[in-house]
Amino acid sequence: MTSIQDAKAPAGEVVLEAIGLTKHFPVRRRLRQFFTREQNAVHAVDDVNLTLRRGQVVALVGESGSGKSTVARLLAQLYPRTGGDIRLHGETTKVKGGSAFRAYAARVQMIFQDPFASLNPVHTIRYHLTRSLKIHGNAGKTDDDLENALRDLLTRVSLTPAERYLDKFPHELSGGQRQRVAIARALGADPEALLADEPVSMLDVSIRLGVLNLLRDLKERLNLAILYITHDIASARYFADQTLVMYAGRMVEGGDSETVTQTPAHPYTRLLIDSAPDPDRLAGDVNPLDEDRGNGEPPSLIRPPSGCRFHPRCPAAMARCKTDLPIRLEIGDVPGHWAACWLYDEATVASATPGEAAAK
Amino acid sequence: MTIPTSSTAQVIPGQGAMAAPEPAKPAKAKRQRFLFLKNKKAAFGLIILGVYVLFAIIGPWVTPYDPDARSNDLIQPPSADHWFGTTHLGQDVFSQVLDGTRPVVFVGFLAGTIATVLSVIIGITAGYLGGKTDDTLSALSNVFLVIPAIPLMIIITSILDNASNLLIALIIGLTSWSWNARVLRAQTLSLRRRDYIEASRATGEKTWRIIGFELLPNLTAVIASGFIGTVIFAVLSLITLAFIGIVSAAGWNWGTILFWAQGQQALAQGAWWWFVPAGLAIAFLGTALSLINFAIDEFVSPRLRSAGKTKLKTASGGTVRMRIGFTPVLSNSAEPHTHARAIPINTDGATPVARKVGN
Amino acid sequence: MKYFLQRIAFYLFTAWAAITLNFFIPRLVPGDPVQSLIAKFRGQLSTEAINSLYVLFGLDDNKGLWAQYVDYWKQLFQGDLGLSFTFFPSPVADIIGDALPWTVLLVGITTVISFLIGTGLGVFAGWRRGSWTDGLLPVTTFFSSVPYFWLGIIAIYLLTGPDSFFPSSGGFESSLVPAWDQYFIPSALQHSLLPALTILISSVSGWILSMRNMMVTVSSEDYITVAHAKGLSERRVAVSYAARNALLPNISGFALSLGFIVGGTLLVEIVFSYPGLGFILLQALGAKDYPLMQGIFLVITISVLVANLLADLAYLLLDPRTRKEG
Amino acid sequence: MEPVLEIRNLNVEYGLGDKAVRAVRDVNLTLHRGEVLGLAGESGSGKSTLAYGLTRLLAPPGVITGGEVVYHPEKGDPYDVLGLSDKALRAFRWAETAIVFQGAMNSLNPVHKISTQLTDVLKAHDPKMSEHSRNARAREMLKLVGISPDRMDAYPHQLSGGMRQRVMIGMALILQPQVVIMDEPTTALDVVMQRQILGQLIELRERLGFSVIFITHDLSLLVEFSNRIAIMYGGRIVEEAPAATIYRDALHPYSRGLLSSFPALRGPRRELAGIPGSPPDLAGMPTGCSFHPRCPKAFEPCPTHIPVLGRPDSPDGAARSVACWLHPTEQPVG
Amino acid sequence: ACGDSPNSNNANNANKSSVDFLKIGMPNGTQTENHNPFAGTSSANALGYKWMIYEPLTQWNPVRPAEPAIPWLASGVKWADDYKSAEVTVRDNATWSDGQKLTAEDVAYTFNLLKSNEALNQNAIPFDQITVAGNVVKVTFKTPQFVNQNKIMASTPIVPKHIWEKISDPATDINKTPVGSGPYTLKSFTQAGVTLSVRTEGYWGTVPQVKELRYVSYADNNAQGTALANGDSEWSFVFLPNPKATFIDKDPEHHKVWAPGVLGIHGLYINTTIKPFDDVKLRQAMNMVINRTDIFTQAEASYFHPEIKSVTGLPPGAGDAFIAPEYKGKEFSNDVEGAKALLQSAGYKLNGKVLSDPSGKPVKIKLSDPAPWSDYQTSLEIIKSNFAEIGIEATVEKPNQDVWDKNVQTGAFEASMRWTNGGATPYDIYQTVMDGDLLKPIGTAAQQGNFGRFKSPEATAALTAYKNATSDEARTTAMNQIQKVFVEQAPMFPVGADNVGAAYSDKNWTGWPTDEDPYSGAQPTQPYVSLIIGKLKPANS
Ligand SMILES: Nc1ncnc2c1ncn2[C@@H]1O[C@H](COP(=O)(O)OP(=O)(O)OP(=O)(O)O)[C@@H](O)[C@H]1O
Ligand SMILES: Nc1ncnc2c1ncn2[C@@H]1O[C@H](COP(=O)(O)OP(=O)(O)OP(=O)(O)O)[C@@H](O)[C@H]1O
Ligand SMILES: [Mg+2]
Ligand SMILES: [Mg+2]
Ligand code: NI
Repeated sequence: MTSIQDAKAPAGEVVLEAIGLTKHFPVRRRLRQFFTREQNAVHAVDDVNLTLRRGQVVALVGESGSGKSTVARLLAQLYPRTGGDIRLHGETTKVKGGSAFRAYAARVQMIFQDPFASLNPVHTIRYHLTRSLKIHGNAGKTDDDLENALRDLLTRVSLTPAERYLDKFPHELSGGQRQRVAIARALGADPEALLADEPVSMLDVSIRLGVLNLLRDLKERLNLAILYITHDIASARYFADQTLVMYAGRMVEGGDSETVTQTPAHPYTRLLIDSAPDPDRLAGDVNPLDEDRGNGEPPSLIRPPSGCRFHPRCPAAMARCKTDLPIRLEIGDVPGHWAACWLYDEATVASATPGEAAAK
Repeated sequence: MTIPTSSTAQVIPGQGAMAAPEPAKPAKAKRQRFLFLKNKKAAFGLIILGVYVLFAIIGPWVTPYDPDARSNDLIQPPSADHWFGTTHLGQDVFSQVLDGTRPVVFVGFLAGTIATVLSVIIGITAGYLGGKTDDTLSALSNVFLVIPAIPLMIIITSILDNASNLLIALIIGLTSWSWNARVLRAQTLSLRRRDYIEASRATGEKTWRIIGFELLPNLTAVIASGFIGTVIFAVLSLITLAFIGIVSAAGWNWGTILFWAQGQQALAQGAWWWFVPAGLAIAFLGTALSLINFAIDEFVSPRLRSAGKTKLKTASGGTVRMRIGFTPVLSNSAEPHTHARAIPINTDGATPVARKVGN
Repeated sequence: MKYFLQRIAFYLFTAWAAITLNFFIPRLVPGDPVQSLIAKFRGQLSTEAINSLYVLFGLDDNKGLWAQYVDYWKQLFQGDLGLSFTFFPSPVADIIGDALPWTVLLVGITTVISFLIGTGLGVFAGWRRGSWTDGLLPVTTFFSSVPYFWLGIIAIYLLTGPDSFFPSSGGFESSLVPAWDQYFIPSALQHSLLPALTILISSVSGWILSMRNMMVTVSSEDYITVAHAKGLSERRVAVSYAARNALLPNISGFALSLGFIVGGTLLVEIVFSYPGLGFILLQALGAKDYPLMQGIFLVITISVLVANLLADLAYLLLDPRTRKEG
Repeated sequence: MEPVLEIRNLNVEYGLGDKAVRAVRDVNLTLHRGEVLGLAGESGSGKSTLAYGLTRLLAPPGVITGGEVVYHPEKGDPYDVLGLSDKALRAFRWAETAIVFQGAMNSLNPVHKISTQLTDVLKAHDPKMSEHSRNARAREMLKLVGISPDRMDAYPHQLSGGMRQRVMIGMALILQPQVVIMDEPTTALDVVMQRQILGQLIELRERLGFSVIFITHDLSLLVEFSNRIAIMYGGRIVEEAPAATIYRDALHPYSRGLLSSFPALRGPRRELAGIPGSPPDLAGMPTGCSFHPRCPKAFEPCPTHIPVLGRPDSPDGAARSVACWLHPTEQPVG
Repeated sequence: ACGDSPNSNNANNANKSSVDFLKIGMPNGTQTENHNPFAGTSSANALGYKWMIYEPLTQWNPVRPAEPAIPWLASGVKWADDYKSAEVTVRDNATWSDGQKLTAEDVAYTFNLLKSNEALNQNAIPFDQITVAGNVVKVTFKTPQFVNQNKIMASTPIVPKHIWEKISDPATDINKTPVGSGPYTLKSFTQAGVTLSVRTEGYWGTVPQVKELRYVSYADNNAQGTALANGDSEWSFVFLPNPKATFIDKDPEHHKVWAPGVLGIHGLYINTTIKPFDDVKLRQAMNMVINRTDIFTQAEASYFHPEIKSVTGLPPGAGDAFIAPEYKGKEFSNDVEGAKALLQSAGYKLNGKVLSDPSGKPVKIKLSDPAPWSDYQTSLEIIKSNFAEIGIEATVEKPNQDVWDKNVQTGAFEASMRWTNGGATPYDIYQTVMDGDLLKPIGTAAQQGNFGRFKSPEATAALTAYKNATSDEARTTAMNQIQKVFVEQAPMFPVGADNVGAAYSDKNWTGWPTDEDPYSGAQPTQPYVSLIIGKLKPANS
């Protein structure tokens, strides 16, 4: 497929790297658990590896509550991590606050999930952007410098003419405009990496498209490394170079976007892709997914299933899936495409009963 | 196959020739600013308050008599000479009420300010920082909440020789912040996890700036109504203390008037004019402040603001009452139409409508 | 559980701090019980009595403040609140025991009634917003700003008299002995009417206002629209959906106001000569009666803390969301 | 096809007088028995307003300023919903037309159990029903939407978002209404959950035979699940046609813009054109066709004359309607 | 259980047409049960019913202090000339309410009780030997007790030995079931009030016709005033502002106020150590301009503190007998012109409205009293305007009561309205103001008196002489000397007298003391109440 070649951007320098990133949120104990010694925790993120490169977009998809936002917040150092490592240009970083945090924030910026919630309703756009510029010393020396920097920012996110937007309050802007202000604010820090958490989920398709194009443009012009978190798999295909799939706090599949979306390997990814709405599957010939496939609730993250976390819902589950945590396995169709699934371990498949393996 | 992507210019709305001309901006801002005054409650409250503040400032200079001056008109009912009558010493009650406005307003607002500042500092810090700081500050405000305010004030004022109004305001202010601090802490706790606070942290703002510039403005309504509540509380406290003869700084306030009136059993003597005006003055001041408080609530909370409007004017001048759950229907006639013609509905379903239906 | 232990530790700390402050602050005031007694009698008590009073009150040996503080805690742990000076030699515990029921009954019941009526009217006014009920607001606002002792005095003047049904003072007819019988109870009720009405009138409006505002806020919630959409009767929507939810924030306010019963209404009891704790507290304050003051403060402290705890619990019970584990 | 709900010249305003926002303008729309009618359009184009306006559920300051909503019961004569008395309207609501709102968390009262909220509909509409049969019915509904009936006594917060949304759907169907209106019922859910719920809904519709008005931004979803689609812009319906027809051959430039704005998951990556310009301000709507400032094909009647929704002179014109000067209409709809 | 209700007999009471009880009120706040007659804090003391249960040895009429005492439990009291010992003959027909006979042993026991318990000995009487011989008790004292004679004989409640010797700590015992020799016994104590019922047998005197006494303690003056006006109280001692309007007019036929003065006064104490008030001339001038009539009518409601007219500061009536010959008929005259002349002669200058002292400094004075004492406050307001007439600028301060008390005791005040001690002779008054033995340096608390730091050896000597004198002549000489110093030095400006009167209603009961027949004081808390109650008759009989 030619499109794959095209979508693949030249591998740039690694900006931000997560290695074995883990986050557990402690849970308040119940009364009757007081005498038992266990301490419960939400296993929001477990052992996540992720690499952001200059000029590349990495998409992170997965079901609700699978830990996508948590990964972004961990990368932005907004949460302390339970385990693992975050490397900025190869250096381990752990910052909590103060100037170290600001220095980190200057290089890694986050765009929050909800454009309606992430702008302070009492401040003007000018205030939001000025702060971002000033904190990171990008405001210049004089008022004129600042004014120019502001205009520059707004122009970059295509909010022109700038003066029309500068003195507005967030509620006076449309969702798409707000989203772009949020992006402008992140750009004000002149970062190397941008963590965009569902930046378009609230917007209608036409506005959504505008924002995505903007991000793509920024990536290309400013050589940004972007993490793009979304529910909308189609947009991941359209917009990201790499796509990673998360399920219940773990990465289950990764690879370049076209491959992951067109030839998904992991059963969960397949379920995801199959579930995505498809206008070509027209009403009337609706083919509701067979009841037994992927049905059931997402797993509890307090007591995640043993072995592969997807196994209770997996149509192709084998005995080993219940006990052993699957490791990353190369699929082999396209370089870099991997899945954490025993189906791709030949030894396992061979030892499984024929019936089980056939489901593949 | 190469897929061309749309150009930015093409898809970003609001650009170039496609952008609709903006409506004149300043007019809108102005409208916003005076919206507060458009609220009838606010306007009324502010007018009353204005009168009080005016008399707090000029009161002592415009009193018709020296409020202390004795005369031979002992216990006279209201007359043209003495609008509110006289006391057992022949003092002019009206002058005393006027003269007494200043300390009441002064103590009320100063104490309100002190308590508000304290509650803001303590409540917000506790709520935002959490952890040990929160525990310590919460314990502190709980201690102040637990100690009964009026007795505490009585005790503290009696330490002081001849407490001045300033001191009394200080004492009231210092002992009455805890309730607001609690409220603010709770509010801050709920605000602190808002995305825009997290976002400003992610931008790299310093903690004090987040508290001062991101959180605080969002708490204006809570702070304002806390302030007004404390002012009312402070006024009532001052009056109470003066009434039981604890606060006794030289000069008049409404509590002192009530104290004298009660000491002389004004009502039993039939001298209602001595006792009633000061109490009414307090009640009206409180009412004015409460009205402003409502208005602030409604003004700041968009929910209450739109929900606060319960009547709409139609173009033809009629009014429509808004009801939650039953949207008013205006028929094409100008007649306001808030409920439809009553049509009994049968259990088996269909009821023809008075209006002709069908093609 | 750790949470509960933390809460308890927190409450204990607060209690300790409050009690300690309550111990020291009154002692910073100049004068002592004997001087106050002399001054109180203004000539009726000869200055020669001073020495005998010091001996009587046991104030003749000068103990340091710190030693007194230690003694106080020792006593407290033995459940001994000491002897009152004003009512020497009555034990503080007895005095409080006599007065507390009156306050709790009068102010407590009134607070409950006020809350119930206020909430009811608030629900009504909030639900029928825009109708004539809006006219209630200015009136209630006015009454909430009236100093209640002022109202009480006017009520006494206007409503009591030789032939009036309302007695002007006291908790019950003085010739009666407290007992649960057909003479005493009506008399006690009759005596409590006027003070209760005074408190009611000036406190009910607070509840009306806050309940109304909550109703207005809740009325615009989506689930109310859904309830309407479901075709439920107006009554059911108003009561079971709107009022039930609007009540939650008021519950904790109510619980806390129960804690302020003792400290909050000193003047009503004074104005009506009601034999309650607030009145006694004021006497104790004037007389430098440290043991009595401390005893009453202790009651207040405990009741506020218990009310706090109740507020926590009430929330836990009424709001299923807080019952969530995890 | 037989209509169940006919919306005629419906007008809804927020506020009255000069500052009024006309959110729904002269909308004519017919819902037929048993069909799924999709409603799409830009944010703020008035979709929710239309849905709420049908049964007079708009929050203040919404006012219905004109039009009628004619309901055709299964038996009996049609009547105007907007003309019902309060009592009759209460009886009509939910029994004939049920609504599933966007946020399920906010739609369920947090302090009442699921069971209470399910059964009180029954209690209100059929007071004679025994408590036992009410509970049985509630259980049945939960089973129907795939929730185990032993969750009856759960509180809303104890359920996941998907479960709550399904409870709402179950509740909507409990009285077997003729019309179910769904306002973005799955926006907050992930695709797996979304498909599960919609699949169930379609299946139930086939079994029970009610009609659905389905509002969403997600065009792919709409195209896949609905029979007919109406596109709204600036408070008006600008186009209305069978789903497949719209998807393949939209006539209105706005519909086309919408359809070319979403990426496809399968098949070749196609060009995404988007729609230039920004959504109109409802308080100060452009004259003429409200889309004309953004319309690439605008020509001289557009800025001055409002196009009427009518049958286009295309071959399949009988089954569709559009409001655009590019497609002069033969006869106005309605 | 209604049958055994303690209130069941109340139902019968209500139906009775004639009233056989008396409602007595005092504005003394909450009471707790304590019938200990020695405790100043007891309810028995605050409401005064201790004197209905316990009795003194003699009755003394404070309205006519010079009259001889009336024998009561003692059939006779004989003082030695030097007043260092007394022989008390105990009445032989008195019994305790438990039936036991009252004997001289009981009297001796009571005195011994005071002697051995400093806490009970409120008048600090220096008892020495107490011996019993038959029905005679002989008491000796360490110092002459002329000035205290009535405190010993007429103000000491006699208690039964057989009961009290079993009480471990008489100071803190609440004496739950009081057994006394008086005409009444305790019926019930509740928070609302105390009820006494009359003794049916064994009382030595005439049994009063009032069958029941109902005491109520009101929260404050206002509540008491309202109760009086309503008829809820028939007898009380309370300050009534404008008693005509608030009380008498409510029932002009029956509501009466009677307020005879006694030997105890109120006046403006001047701190004589502060310049320029150490100047006698200035003080005299100030004393001359105080408008006592205004104070009497406006601050004291024309009755409460009877106006002092005599320049000696002795109240009219009670004090008349003691006024020195040279001051007989000399009265305060509110003489502004005279004061101005006096000041001028002493080197003061009045320019316009400002008086300057000889050194040229304007004369200013701070008057202070606690705010709650509204009659004092009113007095100060009046005094302030009086002083203004001679160019003295006065300011009124209202410190807290404790602060004020401390300031007065330590001498940290300029001028203050205060009371003096009272007694059977003017000695107590003058001692409080002038006794050099009580003089303390500024800064040290003078608890007993001489708050103005008045230093006068003559006065001190005269006071001592009076106290220790063994003959009436010596006493008269000393008293005249004391008065001379008081009038000439003006260490304090007397304003009004204490009164021992009452507000009462004779609707149900008549026979109250009046101006025409001032057979005793009328306060319901004083020892003479059993005397009054014995004279009350039903109004309609
Ligand atoms: N502060 C927190 N404390 C406890 N649990 C948390 C916290 N934040 C997130 N979680 C839990 O961690 C899990 C992952 O949450 P996260 O917000 O990262 O999911 P997500 O993939 O972003 O979901 P969505 O697509 O709905 O945004 C969820 O189960 C969530 O409940
Ligand atoms: N209370 C209100 N007051 C004034 N205008 C309102 C009010 N509520 C909604 N509107 C306006 O009415 C228009 C239609 O709103 P509506 O909610 O129906 O849009 P929608 O098509 O459902 O949009 P979305 O897709 O974002 O849900 C919007 O422009 C909105 O701004
Ligand atoms: Mg997320
Ligand atoms: Mg909507
Ligand atoms: Ni009508």
